[in-house]
Amino acid sequence: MTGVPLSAYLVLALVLFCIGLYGALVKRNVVIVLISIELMLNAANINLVAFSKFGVTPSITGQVFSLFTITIAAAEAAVGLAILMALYRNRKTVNVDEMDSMKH
Amino acid sequence: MSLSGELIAFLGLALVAILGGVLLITLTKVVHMVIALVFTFLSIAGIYMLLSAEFVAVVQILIYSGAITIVMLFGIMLTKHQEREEPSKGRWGKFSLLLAVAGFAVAVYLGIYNLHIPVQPTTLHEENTKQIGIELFSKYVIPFEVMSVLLLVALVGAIVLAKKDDKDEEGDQL
Amino acid sequence: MNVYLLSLLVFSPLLGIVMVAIMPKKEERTIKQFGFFGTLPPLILSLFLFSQYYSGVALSSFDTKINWIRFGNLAMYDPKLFTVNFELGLDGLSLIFILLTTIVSSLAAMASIYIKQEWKGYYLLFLILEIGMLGVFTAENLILFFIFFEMTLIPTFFLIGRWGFLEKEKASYSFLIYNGIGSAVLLVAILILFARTGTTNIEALSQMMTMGGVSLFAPISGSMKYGLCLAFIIAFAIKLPVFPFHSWMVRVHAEAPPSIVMIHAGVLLKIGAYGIIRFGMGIFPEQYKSLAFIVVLFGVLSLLYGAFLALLQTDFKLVLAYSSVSHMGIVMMGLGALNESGIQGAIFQVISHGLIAALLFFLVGVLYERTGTTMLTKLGGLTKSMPIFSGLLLAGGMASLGLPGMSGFISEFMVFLGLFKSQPLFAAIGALGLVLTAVYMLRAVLMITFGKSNSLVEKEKHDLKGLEFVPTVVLLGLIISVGVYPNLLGGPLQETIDAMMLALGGR
Amino acid sequence: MDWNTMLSYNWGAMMPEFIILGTAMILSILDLFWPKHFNRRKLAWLALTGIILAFLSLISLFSFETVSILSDTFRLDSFAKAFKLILLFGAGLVILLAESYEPQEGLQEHRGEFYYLFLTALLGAMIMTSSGDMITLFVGLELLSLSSYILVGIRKHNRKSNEASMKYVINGGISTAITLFGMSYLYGVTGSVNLGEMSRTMAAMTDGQLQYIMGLAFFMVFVGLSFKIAAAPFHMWAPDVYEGAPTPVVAFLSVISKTAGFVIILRIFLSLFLTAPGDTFGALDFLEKNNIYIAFVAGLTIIIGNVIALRQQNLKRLFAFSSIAHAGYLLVAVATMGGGYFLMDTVWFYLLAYLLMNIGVFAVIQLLSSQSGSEDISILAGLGGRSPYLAIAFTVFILSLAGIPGTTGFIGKLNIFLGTFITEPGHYVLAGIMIAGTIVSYVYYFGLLVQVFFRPIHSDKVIKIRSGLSTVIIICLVGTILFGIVPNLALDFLHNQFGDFTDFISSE
Amino acid sequence: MMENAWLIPIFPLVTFLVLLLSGRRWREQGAYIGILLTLASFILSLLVLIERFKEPTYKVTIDWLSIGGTQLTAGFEINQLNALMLVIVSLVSLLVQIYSKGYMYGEERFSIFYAYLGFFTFAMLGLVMAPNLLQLYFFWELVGVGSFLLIGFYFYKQEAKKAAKKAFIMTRIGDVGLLIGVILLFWETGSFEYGEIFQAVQAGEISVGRLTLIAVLIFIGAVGKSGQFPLHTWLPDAMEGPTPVSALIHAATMVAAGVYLVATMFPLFLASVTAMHVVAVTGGFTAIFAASIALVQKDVKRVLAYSTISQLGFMMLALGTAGYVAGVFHLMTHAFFKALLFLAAGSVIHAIHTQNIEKMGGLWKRLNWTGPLFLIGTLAISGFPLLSGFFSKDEILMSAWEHGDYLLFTLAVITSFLTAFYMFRLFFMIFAGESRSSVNQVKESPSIMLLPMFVLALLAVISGYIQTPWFGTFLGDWLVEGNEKLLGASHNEGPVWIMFMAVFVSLAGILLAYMMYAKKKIPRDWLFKENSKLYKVIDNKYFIDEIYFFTVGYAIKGFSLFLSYIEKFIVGGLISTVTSSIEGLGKIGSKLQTGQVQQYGMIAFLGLAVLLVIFALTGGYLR
Repeated sequence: MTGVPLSAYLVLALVLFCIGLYGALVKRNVVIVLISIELMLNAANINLVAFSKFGVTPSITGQVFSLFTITIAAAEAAVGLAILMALYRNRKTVNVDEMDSMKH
Repeated sequence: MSLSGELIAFLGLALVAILGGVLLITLTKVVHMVIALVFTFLSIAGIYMLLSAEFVAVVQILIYSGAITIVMLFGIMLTKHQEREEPSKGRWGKFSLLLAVAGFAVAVYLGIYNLHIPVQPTTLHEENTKQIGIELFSKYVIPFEVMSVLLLVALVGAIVLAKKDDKDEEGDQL
Repeated sequence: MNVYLLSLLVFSPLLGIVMVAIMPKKEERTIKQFGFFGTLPPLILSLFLFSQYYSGVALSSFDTKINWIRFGNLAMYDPKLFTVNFELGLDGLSLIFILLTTIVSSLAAMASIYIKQEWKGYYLLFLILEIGMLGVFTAENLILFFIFFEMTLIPTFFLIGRWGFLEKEKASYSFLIYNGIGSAVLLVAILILFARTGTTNIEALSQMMTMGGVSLFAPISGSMKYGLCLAFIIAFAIKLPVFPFHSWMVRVHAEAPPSIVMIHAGVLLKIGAYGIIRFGMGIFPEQYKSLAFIVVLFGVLSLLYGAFLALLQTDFKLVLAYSSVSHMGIVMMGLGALNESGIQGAIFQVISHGLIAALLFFLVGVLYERTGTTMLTKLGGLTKSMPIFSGLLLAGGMASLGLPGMSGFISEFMVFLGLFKSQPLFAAIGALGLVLTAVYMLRAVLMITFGKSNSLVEKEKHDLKGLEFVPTVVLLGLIISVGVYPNLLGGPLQETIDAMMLALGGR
Repeated sequence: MDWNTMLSYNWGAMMPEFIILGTAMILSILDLFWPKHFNRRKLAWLALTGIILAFLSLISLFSFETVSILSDTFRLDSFAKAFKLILLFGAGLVILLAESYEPQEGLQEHRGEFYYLFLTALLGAMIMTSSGDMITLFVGLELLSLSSYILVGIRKHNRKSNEASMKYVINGGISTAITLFGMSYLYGVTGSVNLGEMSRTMAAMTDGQLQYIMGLAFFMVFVGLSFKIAAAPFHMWAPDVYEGAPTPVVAFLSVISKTAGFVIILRIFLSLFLTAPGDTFGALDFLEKNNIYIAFVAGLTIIIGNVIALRQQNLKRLFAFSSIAHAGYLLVAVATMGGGYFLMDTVWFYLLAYLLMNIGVFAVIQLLSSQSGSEDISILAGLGGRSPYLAIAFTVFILSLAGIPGTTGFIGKLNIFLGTFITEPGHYVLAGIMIAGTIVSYVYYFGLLVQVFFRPIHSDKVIKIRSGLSTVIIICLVGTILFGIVPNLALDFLHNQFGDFTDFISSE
Repeated sequence: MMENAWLIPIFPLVTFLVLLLSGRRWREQGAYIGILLTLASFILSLLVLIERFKEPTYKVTIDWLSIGGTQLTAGFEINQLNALMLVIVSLVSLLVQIYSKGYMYGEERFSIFYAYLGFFTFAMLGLVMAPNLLQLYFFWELVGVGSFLLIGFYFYKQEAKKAAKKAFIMTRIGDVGLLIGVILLFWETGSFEYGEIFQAVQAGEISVGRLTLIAVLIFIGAVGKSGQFPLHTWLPDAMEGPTPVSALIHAATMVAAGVYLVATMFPLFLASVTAMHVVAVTGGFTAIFAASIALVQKDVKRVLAYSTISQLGFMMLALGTAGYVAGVFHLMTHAFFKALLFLAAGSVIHAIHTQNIEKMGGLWKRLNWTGPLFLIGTLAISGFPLLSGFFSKDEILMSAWEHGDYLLFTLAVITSFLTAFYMFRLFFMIFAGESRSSVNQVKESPSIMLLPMFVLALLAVISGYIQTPWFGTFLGDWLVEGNEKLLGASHNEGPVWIMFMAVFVSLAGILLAYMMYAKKKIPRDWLFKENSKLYKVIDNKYFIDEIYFFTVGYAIKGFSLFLSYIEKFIVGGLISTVTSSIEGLGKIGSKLQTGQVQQYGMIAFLGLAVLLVIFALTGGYLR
């Protein structure tokens, strides 16, 4: 078969992961940082689903795993946003780099 | 399933996904970034379709493109910040990060670019949702239940943290 | 009874600890009395042991052994593997060190009358320190030894840092860091041995190292034996201390309260010598033999270095501190001589310096109490107002410079006797130190006691009195009795030294 | 799968988890419906009761043979029992700490949530100890993390707390993503998420490229989990988070969360990588070949933790770095695999020791800082004069942390060293770094004692200790000394109960 | 009686202890204790000496120190030499103590003085009785301490302090030499006992080179104690002590210990020609060297001190030229007349309260007893015929001539001349002419001071007759009895002209002094002026002290300073460098902790990337 090879999916996941990572570490806005993390998790999910089909022993487990991941990601996003709300109330900012009252 | 069709679909979806990601990084308006990412999430759902994971794809669309994006947008709205994101990171920081990302990517790429695992016929696309359901409720009961606790925690946590404390309001949302 | 005697001895200061602990904070007199009485049970027990020894009871009959810790779960190989027992034992060498400890501790407790504050904490730490010291000299395995060894560190740190002079905290930190490094090296060596052999019993180890036992795990290679031997030597050389590891000790001597320096110079430093004999020499005789050259070299270096620096000091405490460096150099020289005379001399030197340093630092305490200074330049002519003090100081100085009739002579003589046999060149260079010792000691003592009396000193006229005579007379008495009849100590040591010589390959 | 098969499993093995879960539920409901004026502090006792019950039920489970439920998604093996003991014990102490927690700005309205989030976090950790399934492990990990995020930020009117929580979420999210990315590759090369199956597949793996991917996955998982245990250079969040978080939460993070981190590291690494081939010839184990990387991280962690701690003036930050250093020591044991003989009991004992001494220290810090409203080192000044007993307890904890003999800390370190030296060639460099780090740590640990004993008293305020707190301090003190003097109590117990942890990897 | 000889040193020790413990309570009464106990010692020694005439050497030892299998012993031995020494020491000590009763009257620390005297006497007697080298060394140093204490008796005087210190340290240098020699000898012979050592030496077990080295080292000990060149500088300074002390220690006993040592170890020295030569040359040189300094000194005690050095040189010369008996003989006679001279000088000082001879003069009439007594001493030391010094000096000249060392012989003759000259210079400066003193009330000393001087004067006159060419060589015969092979002849027969020449030079010296200082016929600066360079050099004792100070003193001080810099910057700096670099590391580390969460993430991710890249470059399948 000469369908889309596994490595194509994996590379796509890798690229997305890197983009997510870059975004999470560079963007100033906390929302964007959080959403970048979501992107990273998504990349992992692509891997899981791809391996679920093209892996050594294909099985549905990968898809199940990815469902768990998605749920967790959602929960994390919710908590992250909630924390942002609390922070915003106190600090009136959403910029990551202004959170430096504790250092050294 | 036509081979070329699958390939074209994949290329298209991948292009959109990556483009969304790139836009996320390059755009300056926060809302635009989120919107750009919606495309990525959607195309990832498409990828899942290609990988015979219909149920995951649907969940992806519902949760990511739907729920999470909306929540994020709400977040953006509620925290009325200046809409523009100014680049602030130092050049060196960015450069070294890029270097690190490149290193990471190359190292991983070396492992996967010509990964040949013999493709085995699968039945994943047949009654995908049922398969998942069976798997979930026969093998993964415990994590599933833990998951429910986790969601509860997230719920409570979100409320506790995000709630406006006016002292008169009870936590009657629950 | 005999079986528990050692444990009783080691933990007997606990009685005092309890007594002091239940006292209210403010009861200065009672606390001081109890603190002193707390040092009596070990003293009495050790004297009892000594009398037992002289009445012919075998020292090995006091050995105690209780199962204690088993590391890992290797019972399938050998139930004894990685087992650490609580085992205490005694031989002539440790007997003498224990006597030294108990005597000096009691006298130092007496000298602690000058402590001005927080007596309770002081005596608690003091007694804990004594437990540690007693434990160090009776421990039969390395882990137990190390535990007691560290047990001496912590109270000393506080005793220096809390009750010392002006720069006490610096001194206590310095003490901590150097000794920390020393004990780290020691710990590594101990644990390598433990890990590779599965035992820490000193006797078993020395048998294994010399005869070559069967090791279940990775065996200890020859070069590693050298490394371990060297590690032991370095660890204890820091404790001793030997040039160039001495700067902590100088600070401690200068800053710690005199009563603690009595203990410190009198006993704690001696753990270094004890360790080198027990572990360096005892476990790795072969390797030690080929490293002896280095031991002697650093011994001579310390001797001369300490002596030269003592010449320049203007603080009496510092003179004594550098003199200790110098005298510990002599110990090293003796240990490196590799013959009976040298080793016995080194042990004698250890004991003798213990007594002499205790005496001198007691006098330093008195001096500071009376005049408020120990600076040589500010003192002078004390013979006029304090003749007894001056006489004792002179006697102490004379003892320190190795005057015959005092213990210092015997030890120095034996060390040089031994060293001239094995390393004549070093011995000849070291002999220069004997002259220098006389020079700096006399310089310091005479600056205090002779010459014109200083106006500052004139005000305080009262000489030694009352209780202050006890430590001085006892110490001086011991110094002289050892000096006049050295076989007093030589007897118990004979067996140990014979065993050591056998391991080192005969005379 | 029908109900019969479902019920045929020995669900009793999950009793502690059920109890914790149940307590958490009851607490949440009570918290919800109890009138607002009602003091939520009493809920702590309920939570404590739950933990004690769970602890007792865990002890009653010791007689059970290894239990595996639903293809290893839950395993009750020796490892799980041993480490759950520590988790529950620590959680009990932390709850007591939390009961006595009285921050200056108050914590009335969220005290209830505070307690049951503790319990859910604990549940996550417990799940992590006793699962042989990657999904369950991951979910447990996330349950723990998510609860922790909220706990850290629960003082939501405190800017530092918000900030700490935000930083924790961001760092935690990234680390989760990295871990998951690694796990996805592991799934890829084995086609399974069951650790036992994966281990068998990997052991038989000969394809070089797959092995390489496995290696990549190893690093990603390792790094992801290193965030959790705050190993350098993935530690940097820890000081900030510790500083901002409420003190009991810090105690929780530095002890229980860290324990959980090590548990999952051991679970995954020992199951998967111990038997996996290190090269195409299969001459070396993967871990044997690559433990240099763990050793490197361990060494770096020790150095960074200890060296930076020297400069800290804030107690919580200081102990953050201290706990980083201790993570380094533990990683030494992991890197050397305890020399092959000492791994499990070393890690277990050290975690126990660390639990006792660290919670003890945090109890004292909580007491002093809530009284003075400051977290600066100087609040310790003159403690020796103000409250000698508290000072002595604190001293014992510090000495134990510094690894002075006569305390548990010493025996713990000794175990680690034994592991480093027993092999040929020994891990001398690592041991050297560790010992050097220990000496450096003397400086700041004793610096605290200098404050306690040598510095003049600032305030003469009588220190009031709540009974809960004093219980914690006494338990920790007794434990620290007891296991330091007679460590065989713990070690023999471990060996007698759990032997060599031979049932660690499922043999199905 | 000999078995009880151990009591001899014990008596003075008791004096020491009793007086020390009683403190200042007894004041002058303390003297009686000292005198009585020393008297007991003296009587006992006398009895022992008498017994020793008939009986053989007596020796008792006990185990003292066991080193491994070797037992070192302690005990005592009574042989000819030390029996004689016992009497000399206890006698002089007794006399000095009696004398001091008067001399030290009114001193606040009177009984302490007697305690010190007792201690010194104890040590000296112990030294003499020692049966082995180790014990000898033991007491050798104790003697030094006794000397130290007594020199520093006036502790408040800066000079006394310095002198005491100097005395101790200079002799200590010698002691170290002795110690090394003793130790080396032990390893060569396996024993410290004289008998065994001499046996080994005779059996030729030791190579000559070794033997020479050992002998020279032992001799260095003697050089230090006996104030031989170059370690002589302490002795003149030691005159800072009370005068009776100078008489006892720095004339009669301790300084003679060096001679005694060489005499005791004589067989050892005999076995090495080089060593003998070293001894002889050192002695000879010291003799003339010290005599030359004595010529110009203005302090009465210093003149006597240099004279002592010179005379000790004589004794060494005798021993070095194999004149065992001569050396010992002179040691004995010198003990008497030099003690006499010092006591007499003390009497003068007591009377006139100055030591500067320029300020004396004309005392002959005022000090009716002291003057003649001083004269007897001066005559004896000058070798005036028929007095003790004449005989003993004769023996030395003979032995030097016999041995064939003509150069040394010449030196000795010149020294004899110089001795006579400077001693009479001293005598005339003090007693002749007009009084130059400001003190008008010059009183003769009390009888308690005069009595000992009488005894010594008597001995100074008659003690020579036990060894004369005319009435037999009783002393020599007895001394070498049984050991002829080891010790050499009992008497040196030399040409008769030597005796006449000796008489001549001595008389010439006296005459010259008389002309210069009594009659003033010859101007005092006829040979060289007081401001000439040579005079200055001699007056300043050849600048030996200064040379030591500028070379050895500065070298040591400089080296100490150098080491103190090492201490400060290298040894001390070592640890501070480490700590500060660790602290620096901490600083950098905590700087990285910027509070920027993304930076944390970056660093962490950098770490991951580094790990991965390293793994990729080195890892698994890529190889």
